Amino acid sequence: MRKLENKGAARNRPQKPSKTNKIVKTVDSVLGPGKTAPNFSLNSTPDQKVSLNDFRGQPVILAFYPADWSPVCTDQLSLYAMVMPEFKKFNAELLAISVDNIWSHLAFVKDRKLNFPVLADFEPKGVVSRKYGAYKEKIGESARALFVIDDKGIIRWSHLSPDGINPGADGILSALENLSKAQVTEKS
Amino acid sequence: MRKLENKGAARNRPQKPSKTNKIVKTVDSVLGPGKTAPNFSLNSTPDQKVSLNDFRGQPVILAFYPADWSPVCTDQLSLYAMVMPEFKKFNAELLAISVDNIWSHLAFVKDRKLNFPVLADFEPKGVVSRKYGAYKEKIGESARALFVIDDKGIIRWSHLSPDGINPGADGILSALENLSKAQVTEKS
Amino acid sequence: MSGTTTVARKRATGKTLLEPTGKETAGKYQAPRLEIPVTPERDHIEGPVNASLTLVEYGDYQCPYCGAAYPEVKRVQKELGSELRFVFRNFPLTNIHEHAMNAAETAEAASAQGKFWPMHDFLYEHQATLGDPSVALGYAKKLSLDGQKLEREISQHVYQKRIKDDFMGGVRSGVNGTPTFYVNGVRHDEDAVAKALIEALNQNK
Amino acid sequence: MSGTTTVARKRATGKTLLEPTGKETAGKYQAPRLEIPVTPERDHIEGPVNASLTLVEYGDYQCPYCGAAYPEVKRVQKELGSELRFVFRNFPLTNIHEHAMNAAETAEAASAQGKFWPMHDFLYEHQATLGDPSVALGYAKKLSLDGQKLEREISQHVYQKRIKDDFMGGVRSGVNGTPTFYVNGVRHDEDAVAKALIEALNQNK
Repeated sequence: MRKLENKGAARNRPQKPSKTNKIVKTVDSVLGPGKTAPNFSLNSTPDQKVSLNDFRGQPVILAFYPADWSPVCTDQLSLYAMVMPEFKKFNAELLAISVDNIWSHLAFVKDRKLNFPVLADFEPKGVVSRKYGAYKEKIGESARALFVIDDKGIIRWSHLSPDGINPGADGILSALENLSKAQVTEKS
Repeated sequence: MRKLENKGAARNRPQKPSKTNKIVKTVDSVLGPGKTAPNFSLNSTPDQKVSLNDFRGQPVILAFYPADWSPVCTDQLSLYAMVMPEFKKFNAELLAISVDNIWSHLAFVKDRKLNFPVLADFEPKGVVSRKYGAYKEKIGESARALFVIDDKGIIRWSHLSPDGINPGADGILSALENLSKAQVTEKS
Repeated sequence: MSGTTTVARKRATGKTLLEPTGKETAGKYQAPRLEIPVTPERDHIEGPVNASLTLVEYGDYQCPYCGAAYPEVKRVQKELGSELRFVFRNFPLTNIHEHAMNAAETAEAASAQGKFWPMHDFLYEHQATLGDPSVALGYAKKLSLDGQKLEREISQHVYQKRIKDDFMGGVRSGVNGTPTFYVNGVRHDEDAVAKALIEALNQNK
Repeated sequence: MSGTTTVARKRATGKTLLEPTGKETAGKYQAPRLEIPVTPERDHIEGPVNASLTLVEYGDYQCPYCGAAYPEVKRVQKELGSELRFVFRNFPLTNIHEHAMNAAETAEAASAQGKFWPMHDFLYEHQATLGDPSVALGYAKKLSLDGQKLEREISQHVYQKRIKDDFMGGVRSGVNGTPTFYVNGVRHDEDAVAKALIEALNQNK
């Protein structure tokens, strides 16, 4: 898919990256609902680290993605920046994670106007992505995988996108809704 | 040094990254003059690979560097883009190498207007940098190391910069000059 | 287990995902479906309202990929004629496209005066001028629209709620960038080119 | 072996580096030296020509770090008075600063009419206006310069060779960004702030 994306970008006329790859490789390793979300501590700026445990008590969305700067007009993260107000209605935090270095992340966040932390799973490369089963060993990048984690640190929904398919935000919103309903039920 | 660079960038008033780190750590492993330059093949675009051997018959400058997007007004690579015409007088090619992904490199090249290939030593991370002794295991980045390689693929000059000190282009130009003098002597 | 499977199962069964589902065979990928049905009273529809084929686009007037898709849609419409109804919904990416909201508001204001499609086409044919609102206003004049009303409605953001509703509906249907197309109610994950769209429309009847 | 050692040795002995030098002890880092000596006939010098201390700056009028260093240099000059001569040489990074060459040419053209330093100071005090050449030209008028001559010399790039010579001389001396300072002939690898510059100047007498 990457190759096709680049071809599109190289043409004079902009063309949306191809999404014709129909063969869906499923990875059995991505952590599923019910599992405790492994804690981690990664840099969000050169001076600051963010830990998953910092957000205990509220839902957390983890968005693993392959690479900063991949040439699509609207990438997944720009879309999430637009949908942030909806996530916030569920009091949810979004953390995006890739193996890129923190300087790349800072420039990327500025360029795409991202309004959530983007974490560097840089060294040892992909160590956190691996813990979530969201690492592609052959190409050395995080998979495009989503996790919704509840206020107690339990994974309640996960999703691994087929290669080259940007998952959108619908699955996350449904999961947050279900989570919120379940909590209401628990309390009543 | 990284931390200081960031502080500078964060202030309202721009301030040049500090270069006060006086303790110079020398690394004994960087390949020295006389050694054959290990060949490699790395992506310069998502579709194209560049091999060192492609440039046999002309001098090659290899510039390993730690990270795309580090926040300095003029980084080492922007300077080299300015000095390119001088390098070309010696028929030399410049190849820059870091562990960043190819999408980061493409965006970085565009942003800084770089006029030479920037190669991704991305996966396995740093494998080419290691071959040249130009890899920092602890932080998972290439060292800031320069090599001038002659037309037969032999390293004729190498330089490892102290942490946080941008080496400039003077050493490269002197090495190219010496190389060119030596070749004239050989021929006469 | 695969998250893909999870989603596929959810869409098929509506079952909640809050319990661990354990090991299971990976399912076939299913593209998201359009969650907001086409409503003639609300939607901008080009072609017969009761046509057998439906193409829905979520688009942003400033997005270059939407600009590139615009003539492709025209080709699809020409090829399929009265078999097709084409629906355009707003998905302005205001964080990266500073003129996208204003352009969407301009088209909606023109729509209030019965001229949605001419303005929609004009905006895509003049993407480079979006930074200068006087260009579209000049065109509105040519269309004999009430320019004062148009300008007032744009500046008072009369249609911004509608546009934002379009946007959130798109998000719920799995819009993942612009343009995103739905072919007979299923997200089109192939290229946004006439050939692929026509194939998908005919296949998915 | 360490490349640092190699360079240090080269600078100390002038020995060619073309043969392998084998294993040796890592040397102490030595900062590059100014390869182009200060020449009163050519250089822009502020302060007594024969002052005991010399500070050379390679600078770019559009670089924000040079703008930040400008008041620091003023502080150094105030502190050291007639002990110091300050030399400014051009290092316009034209690939990233589109107005840097024009600004350098403006200062050089003012220099031809005896007003280098007022124009140099003005440009650093008005960095944000560099995109509008009329601002500096207006100042030239205030300085009672021959505006026509100034504009002609800028547009004909009369001083571009001199500026490029400054640049290449800087490269050969190891300029590695802007601003780069040389304190009594040695590259200043510390911060470009008054305190560090004064310390280095006094230390290196």
